Amino acid sequence: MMATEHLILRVVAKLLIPLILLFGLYVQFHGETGPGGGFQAGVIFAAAFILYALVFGPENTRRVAPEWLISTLMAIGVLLYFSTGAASLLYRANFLEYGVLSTDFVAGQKLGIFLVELGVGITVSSVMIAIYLAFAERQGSG
Amino acid sequence: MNESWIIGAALVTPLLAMVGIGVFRQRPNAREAASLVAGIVLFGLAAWLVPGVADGDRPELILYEFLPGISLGFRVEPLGLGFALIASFLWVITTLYSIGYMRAHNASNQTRFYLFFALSLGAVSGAAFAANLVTLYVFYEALTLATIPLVTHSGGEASRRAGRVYVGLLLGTSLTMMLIAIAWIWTLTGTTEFVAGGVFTEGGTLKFGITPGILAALLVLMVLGTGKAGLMPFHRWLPAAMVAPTPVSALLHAVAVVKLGVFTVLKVTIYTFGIETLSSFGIGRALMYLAAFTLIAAGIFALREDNLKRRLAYSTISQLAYIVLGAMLVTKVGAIAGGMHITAHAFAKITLFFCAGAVMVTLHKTKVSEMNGVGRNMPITMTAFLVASLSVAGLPFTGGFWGKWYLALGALETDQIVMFWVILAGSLLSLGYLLPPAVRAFYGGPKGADQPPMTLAGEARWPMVTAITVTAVISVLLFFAAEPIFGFLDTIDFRGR
Amino acid sequence: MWILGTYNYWIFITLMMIGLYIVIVRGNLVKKIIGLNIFQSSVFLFFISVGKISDGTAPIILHDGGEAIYSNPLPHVLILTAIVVAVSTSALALSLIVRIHESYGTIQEDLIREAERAP
Amino acid sequence: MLALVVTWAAFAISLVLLFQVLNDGPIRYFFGGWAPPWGIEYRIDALNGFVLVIVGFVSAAVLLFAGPSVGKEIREGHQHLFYAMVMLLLAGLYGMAITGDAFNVFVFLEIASLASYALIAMGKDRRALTAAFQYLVLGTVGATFFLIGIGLLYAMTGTLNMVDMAERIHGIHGSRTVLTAFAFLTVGIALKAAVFPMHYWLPGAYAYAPSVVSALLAGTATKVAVYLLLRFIMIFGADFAYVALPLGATLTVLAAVGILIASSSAILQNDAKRLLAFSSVAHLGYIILGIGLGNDTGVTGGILHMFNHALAKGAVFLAMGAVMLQIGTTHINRLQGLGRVMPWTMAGFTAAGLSLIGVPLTAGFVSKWYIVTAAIDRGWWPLVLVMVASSILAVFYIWRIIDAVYFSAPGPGAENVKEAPMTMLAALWMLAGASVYFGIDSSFPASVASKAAAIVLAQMP
Amino acid sequence: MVVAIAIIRQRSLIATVMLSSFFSLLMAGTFVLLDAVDVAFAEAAVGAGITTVLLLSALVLTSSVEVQPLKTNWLALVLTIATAGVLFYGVSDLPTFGDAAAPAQRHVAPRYLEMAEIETGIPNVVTSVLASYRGYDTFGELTVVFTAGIGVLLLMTPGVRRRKTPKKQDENVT
Repeated sequence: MMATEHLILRVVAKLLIPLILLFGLYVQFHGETGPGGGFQAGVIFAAAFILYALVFGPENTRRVAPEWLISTLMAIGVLLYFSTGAASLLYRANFLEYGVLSTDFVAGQKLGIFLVELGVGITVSSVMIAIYLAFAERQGSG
Repeated sequence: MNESWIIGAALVTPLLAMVGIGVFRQRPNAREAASLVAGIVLFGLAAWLVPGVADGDRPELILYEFLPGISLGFRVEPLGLGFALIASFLWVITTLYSIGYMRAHNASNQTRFYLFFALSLGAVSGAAFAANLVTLYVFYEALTLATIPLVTHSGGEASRRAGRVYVGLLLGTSLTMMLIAIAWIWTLTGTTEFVAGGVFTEGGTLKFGITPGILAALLVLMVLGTGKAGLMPFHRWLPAAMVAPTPVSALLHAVAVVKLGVFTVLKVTIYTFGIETLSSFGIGRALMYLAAFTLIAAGIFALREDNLKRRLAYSTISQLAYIVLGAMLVTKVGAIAGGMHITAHAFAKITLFFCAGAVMVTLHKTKVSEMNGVGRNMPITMTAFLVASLSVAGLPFTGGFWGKWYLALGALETDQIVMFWVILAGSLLSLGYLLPPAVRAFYGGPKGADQPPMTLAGEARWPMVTAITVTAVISVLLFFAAEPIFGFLDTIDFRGR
Repeated sequence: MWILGTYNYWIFITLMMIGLYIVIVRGNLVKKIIGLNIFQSSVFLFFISVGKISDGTAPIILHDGGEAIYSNPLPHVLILTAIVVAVSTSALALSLIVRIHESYGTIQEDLIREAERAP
Repeated sequence: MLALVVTWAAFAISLVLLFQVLNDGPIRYFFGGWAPPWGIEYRIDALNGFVLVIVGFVSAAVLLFAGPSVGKEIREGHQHLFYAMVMLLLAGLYGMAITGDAFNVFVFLEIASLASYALIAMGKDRRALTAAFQYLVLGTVGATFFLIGIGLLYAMTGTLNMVDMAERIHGIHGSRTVLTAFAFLTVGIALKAAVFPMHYWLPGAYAYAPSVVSALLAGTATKVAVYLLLRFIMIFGADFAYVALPLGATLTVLAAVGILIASSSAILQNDAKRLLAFSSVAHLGYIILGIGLGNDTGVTGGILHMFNHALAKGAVFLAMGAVMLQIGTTHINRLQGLGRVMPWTMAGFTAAGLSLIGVPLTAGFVSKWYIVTAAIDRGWWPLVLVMVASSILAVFYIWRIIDAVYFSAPGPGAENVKEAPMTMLAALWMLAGASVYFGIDSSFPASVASKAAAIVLAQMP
Repeated sequence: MVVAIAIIRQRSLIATVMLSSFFSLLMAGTFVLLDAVDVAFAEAAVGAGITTVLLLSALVLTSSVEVQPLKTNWLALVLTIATAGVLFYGVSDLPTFGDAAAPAQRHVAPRYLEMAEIETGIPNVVTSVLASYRGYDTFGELTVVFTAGIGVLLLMTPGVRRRKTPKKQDENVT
């Protein structure tokens, strides 16, 4: 890849990426009190990987995030959401009725929302990565 | 009604026949036996109904609600019963004939042929007993579809083109005008039942705020929509369909299809519009003139046609015009005359087609100009041909006579002098185009080098000859049987109860 | 009065016009997508501005006891969803464009049409 | 195949739901247990219950069919993704049909749309790509219009729940905003439903998509869009839509023009699938016509035609799929003589084709009958003539195929063509047989349709 | 807005893309002004981030300069203006901007604002509404993303190597 010579770029990236990841996580879990949430977090998270891919090339990225992992994660996020919703069915409540997930209604809601947001985050980030990599590899291969 | 099961049986029989034919796919004898038996049974059933119907009871069979307020139902009345009788009887004869014909021709996939043959008969009997317009329409279309494979039986470019014309004209007319007419009648009157004396009037005055104009429009749509009646300008499918094997032409285009057309016209005139309604508002004149025109024009075409079958086809068109004319005279006599002419013409015309087929199979002659001397070769056939021609022309001592007689009477009764003359002219024309083949057959000696030397093939196979003789004889007998037929048709309830 | 009162809608409409115009006119497929984005985000703007309440604040409940006016959260939610949808759409569209470019060698509408006429 | 099981299950469920609805009124289901208008609800009445059944039935048949066809037309490594896509498409359609929340509709609309874009692009022909892209742009514009409409409505009513909306909207009918909202919704939906002026995307999309996809879309997607139209007519109130607005007139005029143009251009096509695609546009015209007539019979006919046309068109596209599988093309000249080598396929095609023409004893006749009588009732004779003319055209374009199939000598290499595999035939005959059966005994769909129509026209004066 | 117009005029696609990302940044800013912090966040992340990257990488794969000359398409112009006209007509009845008494503010929203924290224990109302009250929408949204993902894979990957995807994909459908 063209970026391999640019030492500074690589260093900066190496510094930056963990920060971005951290920020992503922060947004993910802080979404309840501050702005942000699963979706934004997912995008940011993906951004980190994309940056990595930009600098070090998609091949190396594949080593970090192999295809099967990504495409599995895509599904897992959705499934997490789905099963969170379905779980409440087990409590004879309606789909997505988190209140029942815990003894205390509010706590249940908290839990449910947390899980759901997590699911969103996972899927969004993995899809974004997958899409980007699809493009990037395309241009690698022709 | 206790006889209602008979109707059901009459409808089921052809289907059973189809099953049988399908089962005996491999064994021709059994196969054809199946369709013969079915025909006989059907005829028997119809005949069984005759006395009761003559006494004026109207067995009916309502299947189920087809569309809201419209049920798929059947009711037997003289006209339809007569039609069913003819059709089923001729089915037997034709099967007999076609056994000989198809084998002599050793035509391809005969099973398919017999299958659709039976199917179309089912459609005919359904239509004959139909109790309302929609049922009639359904079976009308069913017949069209069932006959397509028969018309295009031989395959190849010619029948392909024929098929186009056939479908185009028949489906075209019925899908457009007939369907609209029916739907319109439905929305206007809220019924499509066939009611004695028509559905439009109550004590001589129009109901539902219908104006005579609308009524006329409906009638025109209805009659023109019945493309099977072969009224000009929608007649072209008939000559085109002559590419079909002769038995098909014989049964379908001398009997089933076209007769269903005119039958529809008669039925509608009597039971939907009502003779009295029409006559009291003087509606139908235009159509009458159209019919007259068709009658003459088709006759002239026939004169100029050299291919025998096509000539017969045109003659059919012209004879159908008689029946439409009879209906459009909107008098009781006219209608009855139409009914009688249906019968007589059916037998006569089928004889003619049979003869043509026989000649074609044995001597491979299809042109009138080649008929010289055929008579010496096939006396029985050509005699039958002669008789039938006379009957078509309507000379006395043939069945065709009475129909035309009453037509003429009806014309005079409504002092339509023009129509009277038209009728006579029509008969003369038919003599003009039907006698030459017969005459040539007997007296025309082989002349001209272009004539192939006459091969002494002798008569056609026995089934064909039998069929021919039977129909010919009957078309003579009809002359003497006129009384009962008239009486029977007279029991049609023309006026509302 | 409403002319001033609804200036936000005016902005949104103008943006929308621009976006739509790009979509229809520009022969370049990528350009179309960008136009589409503008078009959509103008709609987002519209939704959000519907939810705005004058001198309200972001709908995150504060615990300083003060009774604050919050803007309407519902449109925000809807638009979050809508944005996601939009980005998904454009991703798909872009991949389509790439494929088109591979099989036609161009991403100009008119050129593509010519290519189709003579395949 | 898991997908198959899922679809059949879904179909069964939808049937059960429909009957339940028919017996004891609308079903409502609150997500997250939040009562509307705060939460999102599912709401099923006779109308969308019927639509669900349509989708379920067609998709069930199509997936039964899919196996070999997909195996041939889709690259090995993609098939599992392909099926996932189909599932997602169905999910979107079901969602659109079932949900009772305006914005939720938008979301599912997008699911379905994205899925269908991708699926169409799977076609072998490279033109599939451009067709898909065109569809994507138009579809997105349509969806965004839809979104604008919802936004305006929300701004006026402050709710997204359909029922709630319908209640709150009655006070403010006169308002220009509501009018505009209605306009935007209608245009947006019309784009998705390929109502005449906005149908450009459809022929290409149907013609170049993989056969399975064509059949699926033809049977379901546009129908669901039409359903949305009906649903929003309900929300605004039929009296408003038909009386206060010239909706009826507009729709019928568009529909009429659309029917004529589409049918006549169908005749000119040389590719069977493309021909059928145009005929789809024409038949959508019928449906819209029925709805536009705005009287009970008309709407019933329209809804009924949704069902019948879904069956028939699904069947013919499946037949074409079988042909595609066997001879690899659907160009009319290449179909010659197939009637002899693929009798069952072609018989099925013929049956469904007759239903498209509207021959009696096929389902097409019944719905056509309703619409024609409705038109005569309103005394709109031009429409009657349009219907008539178009059925003639239908005779022509269906006959073109039948003519090629039965009455022309088999083309080169036609003799070693084999009949389609059993499962495909079964699927094909499921649809074709149904479209014949419901022509002979139309009581079930007709009754449901009239119930649905009654719901739609509930507030008619 | 100026940016948007610039986009029309601009012919080099790279520049266009840059402009568009700048445009969405502006949008984000506007959203913040309109109290929609979450949305602003998302818009920034998506518009300025992902979309731009994707656009660029798409451009790398395709030609980056628009060869077609600029021509004004009057029909399109008329169409657009017509649409806009309808909208002007429409919005003229909308409650004035920021009006706290507008129906949109009165009917459903207040309940969220009052009850959300009590019912879900989450101060960020947007989050709670997103994930709980309208959780199903979000589920749908997620499915959209998922669909797009699969779609792109379907379109972009050569598809020769067998990828094992969890069969569960179907489950979220039923």
